Amino acid sequence: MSIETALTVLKPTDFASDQDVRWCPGCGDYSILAQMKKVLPTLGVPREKTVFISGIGCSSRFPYYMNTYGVHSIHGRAPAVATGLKCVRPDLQVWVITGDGDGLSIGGNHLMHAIRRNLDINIVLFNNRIYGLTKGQYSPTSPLGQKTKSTPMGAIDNPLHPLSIAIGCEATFVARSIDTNINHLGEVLKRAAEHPGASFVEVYQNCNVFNDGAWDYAKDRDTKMDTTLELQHGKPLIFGKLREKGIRLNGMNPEVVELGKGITEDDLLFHDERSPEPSLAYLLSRMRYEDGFPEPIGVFRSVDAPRYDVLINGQIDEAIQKRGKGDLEALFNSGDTWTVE
Amino acid sequence: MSIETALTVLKPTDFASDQDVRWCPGCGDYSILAQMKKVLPTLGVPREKTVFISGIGCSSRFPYYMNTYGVHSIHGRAPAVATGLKCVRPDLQVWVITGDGDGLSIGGNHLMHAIRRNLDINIVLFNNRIYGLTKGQYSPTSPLGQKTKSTPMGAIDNPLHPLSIAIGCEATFVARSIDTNINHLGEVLKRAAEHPGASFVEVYQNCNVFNDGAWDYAKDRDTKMDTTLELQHGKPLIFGKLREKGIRLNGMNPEVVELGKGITEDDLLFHDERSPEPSLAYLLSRMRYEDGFPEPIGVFRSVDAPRYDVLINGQIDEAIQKRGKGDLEALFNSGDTWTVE
Amino acid sequence: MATITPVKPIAPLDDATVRFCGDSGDGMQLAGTQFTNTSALAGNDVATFPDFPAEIRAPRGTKAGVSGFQVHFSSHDIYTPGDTVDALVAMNPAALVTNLEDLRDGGVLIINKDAFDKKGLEQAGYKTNPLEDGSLDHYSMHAVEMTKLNRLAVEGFGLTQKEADLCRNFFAMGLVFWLYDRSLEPTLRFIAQKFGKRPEVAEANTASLRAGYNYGETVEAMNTQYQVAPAKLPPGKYRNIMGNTALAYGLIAAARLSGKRLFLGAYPITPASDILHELASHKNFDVLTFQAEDEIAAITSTIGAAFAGEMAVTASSGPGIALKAEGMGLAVMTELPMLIISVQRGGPSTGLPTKTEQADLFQAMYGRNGECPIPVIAARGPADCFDAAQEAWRIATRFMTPVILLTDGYIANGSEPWRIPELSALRRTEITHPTGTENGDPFLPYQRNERLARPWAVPGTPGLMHRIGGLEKQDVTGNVSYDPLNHEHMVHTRAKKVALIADDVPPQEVDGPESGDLLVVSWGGTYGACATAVHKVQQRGGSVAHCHLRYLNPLPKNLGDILKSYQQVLVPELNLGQLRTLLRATYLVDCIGHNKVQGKPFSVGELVEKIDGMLSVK
Amino acid sequence: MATITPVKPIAPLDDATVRFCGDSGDGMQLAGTQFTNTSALAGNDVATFPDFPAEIRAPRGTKAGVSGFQVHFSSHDIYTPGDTVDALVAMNPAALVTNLEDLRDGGVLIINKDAFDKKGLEQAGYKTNPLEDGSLDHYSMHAVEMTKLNRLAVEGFGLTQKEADLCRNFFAMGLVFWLYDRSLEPTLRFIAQKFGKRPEVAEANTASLRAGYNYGETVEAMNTQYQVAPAKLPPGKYRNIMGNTALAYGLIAAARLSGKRLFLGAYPITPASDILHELASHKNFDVLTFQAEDEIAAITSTIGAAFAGEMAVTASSGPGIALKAEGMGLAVMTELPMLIISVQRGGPSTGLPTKTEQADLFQAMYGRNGECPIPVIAARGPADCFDAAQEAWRIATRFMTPVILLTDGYIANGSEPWRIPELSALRRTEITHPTGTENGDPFLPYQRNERLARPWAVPGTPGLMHRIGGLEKQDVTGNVSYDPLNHEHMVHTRAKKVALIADDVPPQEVDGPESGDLLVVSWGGTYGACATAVHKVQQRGGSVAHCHLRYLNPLPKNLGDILKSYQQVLVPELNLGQLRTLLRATYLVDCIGHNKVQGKPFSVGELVEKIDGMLSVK
Ligand SMILES: Cc1ncc(C[n+]2csc(CCOP(=O)(O)OP(=O)(O)O)c2C)c(N)n1
Ligand SMILES: Cc1ncc(C[n+]2csc(CCOP(=O)(O)OP(=O)(O)O)c2C)c(N)n1
Ligand code: SF4
Ligand code: SF4
Ligand SMILES: [Mg+2]
Ligand SMILES: [Mg+2]
Repeated sequence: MSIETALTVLKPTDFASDQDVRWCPGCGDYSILAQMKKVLPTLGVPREKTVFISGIGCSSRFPYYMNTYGVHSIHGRAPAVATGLKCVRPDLQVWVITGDGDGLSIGGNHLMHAIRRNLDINIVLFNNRIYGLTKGQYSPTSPLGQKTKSTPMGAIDNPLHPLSIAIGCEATFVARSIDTNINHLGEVLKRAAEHPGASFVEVYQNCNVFNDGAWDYAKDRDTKMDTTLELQHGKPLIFGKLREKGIRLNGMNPEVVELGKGITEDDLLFHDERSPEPSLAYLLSRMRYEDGFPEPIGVFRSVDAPRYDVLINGQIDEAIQKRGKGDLEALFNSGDTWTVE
Repeated sequence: MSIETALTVLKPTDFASDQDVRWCPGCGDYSILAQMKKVLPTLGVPREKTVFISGIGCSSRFPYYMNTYGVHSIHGRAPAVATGLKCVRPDLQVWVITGDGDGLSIGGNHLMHAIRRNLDINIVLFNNRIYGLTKGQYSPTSPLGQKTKSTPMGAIDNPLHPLSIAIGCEATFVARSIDTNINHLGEVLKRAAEHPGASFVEVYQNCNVFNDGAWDYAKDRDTKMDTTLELQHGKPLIFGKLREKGIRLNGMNPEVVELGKGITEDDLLFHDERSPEPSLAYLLSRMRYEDGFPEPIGVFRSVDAPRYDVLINGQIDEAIQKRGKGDLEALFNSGDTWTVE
Repeated sequence: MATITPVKPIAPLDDATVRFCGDSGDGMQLAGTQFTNTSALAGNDVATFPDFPAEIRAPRGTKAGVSGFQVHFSSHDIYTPGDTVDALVAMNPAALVTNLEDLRDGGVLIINKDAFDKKGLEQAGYKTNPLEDGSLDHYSMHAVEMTKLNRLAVEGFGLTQKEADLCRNFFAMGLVFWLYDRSLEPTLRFIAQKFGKRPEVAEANTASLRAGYNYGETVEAMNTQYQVAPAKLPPGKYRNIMGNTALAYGLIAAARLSGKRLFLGAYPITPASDILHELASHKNFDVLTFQAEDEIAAITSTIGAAFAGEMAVTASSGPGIALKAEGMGLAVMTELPMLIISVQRGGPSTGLPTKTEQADLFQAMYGRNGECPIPVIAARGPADCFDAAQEAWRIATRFMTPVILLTDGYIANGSEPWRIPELSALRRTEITHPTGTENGDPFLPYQRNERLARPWAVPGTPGLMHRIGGLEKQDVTGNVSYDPLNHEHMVHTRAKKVALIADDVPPQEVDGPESGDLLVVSWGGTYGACATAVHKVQQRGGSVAHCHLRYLNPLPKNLGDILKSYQQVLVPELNLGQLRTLLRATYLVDCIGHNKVQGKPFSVGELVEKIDGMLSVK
Repeated sequence: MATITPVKPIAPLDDATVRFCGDSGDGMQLAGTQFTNTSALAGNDVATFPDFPAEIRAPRGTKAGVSGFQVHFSSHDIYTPGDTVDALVAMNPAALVTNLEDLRDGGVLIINKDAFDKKGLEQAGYKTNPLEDGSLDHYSMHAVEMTKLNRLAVEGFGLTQKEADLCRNFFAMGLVFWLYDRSLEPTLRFIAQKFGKRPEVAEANTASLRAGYNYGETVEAMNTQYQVAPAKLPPGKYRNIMGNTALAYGLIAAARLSGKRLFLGAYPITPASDILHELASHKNFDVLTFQAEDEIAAITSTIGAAFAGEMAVTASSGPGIALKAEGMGLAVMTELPMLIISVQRGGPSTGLPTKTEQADLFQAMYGRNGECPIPVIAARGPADCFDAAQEAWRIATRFMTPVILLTDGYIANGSEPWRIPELSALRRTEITHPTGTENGDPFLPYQRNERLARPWAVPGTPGLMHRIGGLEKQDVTGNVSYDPLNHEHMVHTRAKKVALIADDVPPQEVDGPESGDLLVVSWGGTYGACATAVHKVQQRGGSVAHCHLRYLNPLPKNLGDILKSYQQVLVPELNLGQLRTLLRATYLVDCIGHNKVQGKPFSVGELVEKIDGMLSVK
C-alpha cells in the first residue's frame, strides 16, 4: 500500500462519521469499530485517501460510521467493488468489511479471487457464526448441529474455516483476532494495513442477540489462555495460563504437550509467518478448540508477492514505454485505409 | 452412494448417447469420455439411475454424450443443480462435470459449498488451463504470464490450485489424474464413484486448439516419470524413471531426495490418504513442477464423514419418528382456532 | 390496587383499530399478535399490519428503533388494517412522535409516562414534554406510570429489574384488553405454554397482564370500555394466519396432494425468510429445506430437484430474485415445473428491506434475457397465499413450466382469519410421469400434449434417459438445435404454452356493475384497500366496479372486454404504474394510475378520494 | 498454367454479394475478411455478415461445422450484407447443402470438387452427387479440383500436406478476386505481414492466391468477369471496421476526450468477448481490462471504478447481463456514471450463443427489482458503435447514471466502411468533480443540479468524504433514510432524471415524408434492412417513411407526434415485439409488428413484401 503522510495528526474521533451507530447494544462490532478508529491515525494515510467497502450484513454497516470514503454495496460483492476501485486508484487505502455470511456464503467466490489476485486491500471478516441482519439463520461458520431459525433440528453443513479457505486460495497475509482482545486486534489490523498485498483477517465477533457466547471459550478470562494461542514469528507455539503448554509436530500432525518433563521449547513447533510454503499456516488454521487445541490468533502468514494492482498498472506503463502513449489518430488509421475524394 | 446392482451387464458402448461428439479432433475430453464409459459399467449402477450434470464449457458438453439422465445447465452452477437433485433423490448416482473456468471462476462458490457439505456426488474438473468454448481466454489455472486473447501482455493473476482449494473447503475425497493416462484415470474415477461423500477429481486435460501442450511435462513419455508421482496409500512417495527419487519432509517443507546414498524408503514421507488431518493432503497439493517437484497424481485424501444428502433425509425420518408423519388437518388446526356457526 | 369499583359503561362499536408502538425491545409485535388472536377468537374479523424498523436495531429510545403493530378488528368483513387508529399505545416518546399522526382526533392514547424523561424526550426530538404542554389535549389521553406499576406488580418473583421491565408489554396488553373487553384466557394459555419452563417468568407475565387489566377496570380516568361484536363470517372453523405461514401451508398441501416431496431451495432475505423458517419446522411432512449459499444456488438447486421429479420451490425478494434471472431462463428452456416466489419489498437495489411495494411485476414479467415467458400470479392477502400457492403448482405441473408467485411484505407479515379448509375440498393436482415408451421407440422429451406440455420423465425410469439444458432444443426430440426455423417455432411454442393457461383458469370476475363510469383494476396486496374503497363508494351509489387480477401472465381472456365496458379505468398500484403499462400495451386502453411508493399500503381513504374525484370529473 | 489467354469480357455491376463457406477449419472467415478489405479499398461500400457455427467445433465435414462469411459490396450506399448471394464458394458438400438456398438462380457457384467424395457427400446427407445429378444446372457452376490444384501450386515450399491444404482458402480467394476484378495487392501485403516470420508459409500462400487468380483468368469455363465500380461515399478517409472494434474505439476515444482512465470489468461471453480482447490490446491508451471471475464481479468492479472517478464499463451478453441485474440496481441507487454494454444474442437461457437477436430490450428496460430506471440507447450498425459509445458516456456523466448500450451479434461481428473522424470533430465530454465545499459546509453528495445530477466527488479529495450504498438515500444529504415521503420523492427523482435526458438529445428524425400511409419504426441492428426496404418502396412511390430510434429510454419527446402522423405504424423486430409493446403502452398507438426470431437478420426482401402488403391493404 502506498502510504502518504498526513499533514495533521489525526485522532480516533476524527475517523468517526456523523451517523448514529446502530448496532445492538453489546454487539462485538462496536469494539472492532473502536480499534479501527484507533489504528487508522497511526497509519499516516489521510482520511480522504481511505475507502471502506462492505457488502450487506450488520458488520457491513461499518463504512457508514467511518469519516472516510465508503461504499455499502450489495450482499457478498465488496471484494469485487474494491477490486475495480483499487485497480484504477492504487493510491487509495482500501478496506473491505464483510461477515461470515456475506464473505463466505454468497460472496465466497469474490473473496477467493480477490485473495488470489493479491490486490493490495485489507479484508476484515467479522465472524459471528450467524446471520445477524436477517435475524438469526445459520451461516457457513455455524457449527454442526446448531439450532437456528432455518435449522430447527440443527445445522448439517460442515462449517467452513475462513483461514483454511484463504490459505487454500494463495493468500499472502492471513491473521485472526478477537473483538474483545482490543490490543491484539489493533495490532493485527495494523499489520494487515501495512502488508503490501491482500490481507485477510478473521475476527471472532460476538452477536449477543442471535448467537450470544459463540466465542466465549476464546474470550472468557478464565479459559482464554488455554483455548487460544498467540502466534509470534520465530517463536515456539506456547500457550496456557502459565505458558506451560506447547504444540509439537508429530509427523504432519500437531499435538499438545506439557513443557517440562523432558520437553523443552526447542521440541515445539516454531512459528514462521514468512514461510514461502503455506502448509504450516494451513496446519495452524486446522487447530480447533473442539479438537482439543488452542486456536491460534495473530498473523498466520505474511509473505511478499506481486500485487495485482501494481501489475495491472505496470502493464500500462510497459505498453506506453514500448508503444508510446496511445495516439487516437494512429489508432483510427491503423489497418488498411482508403480515401474517397 | 447407494449402488444397486444392474440386472444386465452393460458395456461401455451402452453408455454412449446417440449424439455426435463435437469436440475438436484431438481434444483431451475424448479420452476422459472413453474412460468414463469404461468405468460406469463396472459400478453396477443402472444407466437410468445415473445423472450427469454440467455447467457451460467444452467439457460441459459431456452429459450429451452419455446415455444417462443429464442436465447441461448454466455456467458455473452444476454443483448447485446437483445438490437439489441429490437431496430429493439420494438413490441416484450423480456426476458433476466442470471445467477450470466453469468450476473455479464463475462457479467457485458452488464448488466450495458442494464440497464442504459432503453431498455424495462426484465432481470431475477438466483442467485445460484455458477457456476453450469461448475460444481462448485465460482461466483461473492459467500460469502467470500466459498470453491469451484477453491477456496479450500475459496473465497477472496468481493461478488457483484446484486441489488446494478443495482441501481448504473440508473436502473428504480429493484426487488427480491425466487425460491420457487412461488406466490411472479410470482407476481414479472408479475410486471417486465409490467414495461415499463429495469426490473432487482434477483431470489434466489438453486443449489442443487454444492451449496445446499445457501439460506436456506431465504427459510426455520421456519426462512424466520425473514430473509426476503416483500416490499410493501407505506407501512412501517415490518417483523417477527408475523409482530412484523420493520426497522427504524437512520440518513442514517437502524436499526431493535421491534414494540410496544413505537415504532409504523409510526416510521418505509416507502417503496416508485416510489421515483425518488434511494437512498432508494440502502439502501434497502444493507440490508443483515449476518449483522442482513431481506433481502427485492419484488419491490425495479419502476420509469418511457424514453426508449432507443422508443427513437432510435423516432429519425428515427423525421428524416423522418424533412427531408422526405430517397430518395436514392437524397442521391447519394448530394454534388457536374458533368456530363461526 | 384491587378495590371494588362500579362497572363502567360499555360502548358498542362496529370496528376499531389499535396500534401498539414502542422500542424494538418493548415486545410490541408480541402484544399485537396476542391482541389479534384474542380478537379473532372472540369472533371478530381482523387484519393486521406489523411495521418493523429497518433491520439493524437502532439505539434504544430513538425514532429509528420504533416498532409498531396495528390491529383492525370488526363485527363485519374487513380487508385492511385500517387507515386511522382509534387507540394508540405508545411506550416511549419516540414511538409517540412517529405514530401520533395516525391517531384520529379524540382517539384513546395510552402512554407509558415513565419513559417521558429528559433523555427520552430528547431522543424523540421533543423540545417540551407533550404530556404537559397541552399538545395532546384533543385525545383521550391516559399517561400511565407503566414502568413503575409493572415493577410493583412483578415484585416478589425474583426477577432482575431488566427482566421485570421485559414484562411491561403484558401490562400494556392487559390495559388494552380491558379497554376492548377482551378475555385474558388466550394470552394466559400462551404464557403458560411459552414460559412453562421458567415458572417465575410465567407468573410475572401473568401478574403484569392482570395488573394492566385491573388498572383499566379500577382507575377513574379510564371511563369507557368498548365492545366490538363478533363478525358474521361464513360458517366454519377459523384461525388467524400470516401470509408467509399460509404460503408455506399451501406449499405443503400442494405437495401432499400431488404425491410429491417438497423441496425448498432458498437463501434468507427479508421479508421472504419466514417461508424458509416455517417450512424448516415441518420436516415430518417430507419437506426438505436447503439453505443455499446464495440465490443462484437456491434456484439452480430448485431446478435440480424439479428435474428429479419432486415439487421444487424457491422463494426470495427483490435483489434475490434479480440474482435468479439467469436460472429462470434455464427453467424456461428446460420446461420443468417449479415455483419461484417473490415477496416484494421496497426497491430498487437494497432499497427499503422491511417495507412493502409492488414494484417487481416488471421484473417477474421481463427480467430475463431473450423471449422468456413465465406465468405470473399474485396473492391478494395473507390467507389467500394458501390458495395461490396451490394454484401456482397446479399450473406449473399441468403446463410444465416455472411459475412466479408474487406476494409482498405487507401480505407476508400481515395476518387475517383463515377459514380452515376441509381436506376433501382441496383440489388435488394429478401428475403423471411417463413410465416407458412403446415398442422400444426412442423417448421424445419435447413431445407435447394439447396444452403444449412436455412429458416429465424422472431419473430412475428405465428407457427414458434424456438430457436437457439451456441451449435451444429441437422440438419433439429435445436435441440441441441451431436450426433457424426450429428456434422460431420454439420461441412461439413457449409463448403459446403460457398463453394457453388463460383457457385453464376461471374468467375474470368483476365486483360491481358490469359496465359503468369507472372500473378499478388492482392486483396483489392492494386488494383489501381497493375492495373496501370501491364498496364504500358503491354504497353511496357511485357507478364503480372492482376487478382484482390474480393472473398477470397471461392476463384473463375476457379482461379486454371488461376494460372496455367502463368509461374510465383506474389502476392503483404501489409502484409507478407497472400493471397499468401492461394493460395499456395489451388493450390500448387509457388506464389512469394512482400510484404510491412510500413503502406502505394504500389507505382506504385515499382511494375513496381518488375514485370520487374521477367520478365527479366525468 | 500461366499460358497467355485473351482477355475475357468484363460485366459492370451495381453491387454484388459473395459468400465463402466451408468447414470451420477451411479459413472462410479470413477469406471473407480479405475480400471485404480489398473491396473497401477499391472504393466500394461494403457490408458483411460472418456466420459462425455454434461454439464447439463439430467433426470436420459435418453440417454443424460449416462456417460462412458473406460480403455485399456496391457502387452505392448499402446497409445490409445482402439477401441473396450472387456468388457462392462452397468448400465441401456440407457447406453447399446448408448455403445453396441463398444463391440466386443463375448465380455463380464455385465448388471444391475434390471434397465431394463418398464420405463428404454422406456427411452432408447427399444421396447422389449434386455435381453429377443435374440438380445444380440452373447455376453457373464451376467445380474446381481445388485441393489438387492447390497442392500442386505450393509444391516445393517444403510444407506437409496438411499445411499445404491450409493454403486452400487463398486459392479460393484468388479465384474470386479474379471473378470480381480485384487487386491482389492488399492480400499480398497481409500475407507478408502475417506470415513474415515463416517465409515458406508466406510464399506458399502467395502461390496459392496467384494460382487461384490465374485459374480464373485461364480456364475457359469461367467466361465472365464482373466489376463493381467505387461507391460515391462522402469524401474522407475510410477503413473497414467491425462493430466490436468500433465500440472499443469509441470507448477509448470517450475516455481520452473526457480525461479519464478507461476501466473495463468483463467476463468472456460470445459475442461480447471481442470488446475485452480489443481493449486489452490497447493498454497504452491507459486502458485497464479486468477479466473478472464472473459477470457479477464484472459489474461490481465497474461500480468500484466508477466510484473511484474513472470511466468504467462492463460488457456482456444475455445470460451475463441477467447476472448483472442486482449490480445495476446498485448502480442506479448510487447514481454513478458507467456503461453497461449488452451485445444481444439468441435467447432465452444459453439459447443460440453465436446467433443474433433483439430480444433483450425488455431486460434492459425492466430486468431489475424495484422502480429502477436506466437510460437505454442502441447502436444501429458496426461503424455506429463508435458514436454510440461516446454518446452513452456523454449521457452517463451529464446525468450521473448508468447507461445501457445495446448492440447485437450481427452488429458486433459485421463490418462496414467507417469514415475515420477528425479528432477535432469529436465531441468532448466535460466532466467536473467537486473539489471542496464552501466555508467548511458539509458536503452534500445527493444535492442536484438542473439535470438532477448529483456531484461526482472522487476519493482522494479532502473534505468530501461520503458514503454511498444500496439502501434508500435521503435526497441532498445521501444519508440512509426510511422516510416514506423521501422514498417516494427519490423514486420520482430517479425517474425524472432519466426522463430529462429527452431534453438533452436531438429530436427524432424521420427519413421520408412527414406524414403518410405507413411509418416503419426500427431500432438497433435492423437499421440497414429497414432503411433499404423503405428506400426501395419510396423509389416506387410508396407513401412510407422510416423512423429509426437510437434512444429507447427515454423515448424521444416528439415520437408520439410522429407516430400519430401516419395511418399505420410497422415495427419490425428480431423478437416477439418488445419495442412495439413499449410504443403501445406509451402512446396507445396500434403498432403492427413484423417479427422474426430465427437467429438471423431481416432480409430486405421480406421487409419490402411486408411494407407492400400493408400499403396495399389500406
Ligand atoms: C442478494 C441478497 N440476498 C440476501 C440478502 C439478505 N441478507 C442481508 S445480510 C445477510 C446475511 C448477513 O450475515 P453476515 O454476513 O454473517 O453478517 P452479520 O449480519 O452477521 O454481520 C443476508 C442473508 C440481501 N440483502 N441480498
Ligand atoms: C453466464 C455466462 N457467462 C459466460 C458464458 C460464456 N462461457 C461459456 S463457457 C466459458 C468458459 C469455459 O471455460 P472452462 O470452464 O474452462 O471450459 P472449457 O471450455 O475449457 O472446457 C465461458 C466464459 C456463459 N455461457 N454464461
Ligand atoms: S444482530 Fe448481532 S451482529 Fe447484528 S448488531 Fe445485533 S448483536 Fe451485532
Ligand atoms: S476448444 Fe479445446 S477444450 Fe474445447 S473441444 Fe477444442 S480442443 Fe477441446
Ligand atoms: Mg454473521
Ligand atoms: Mg477450461
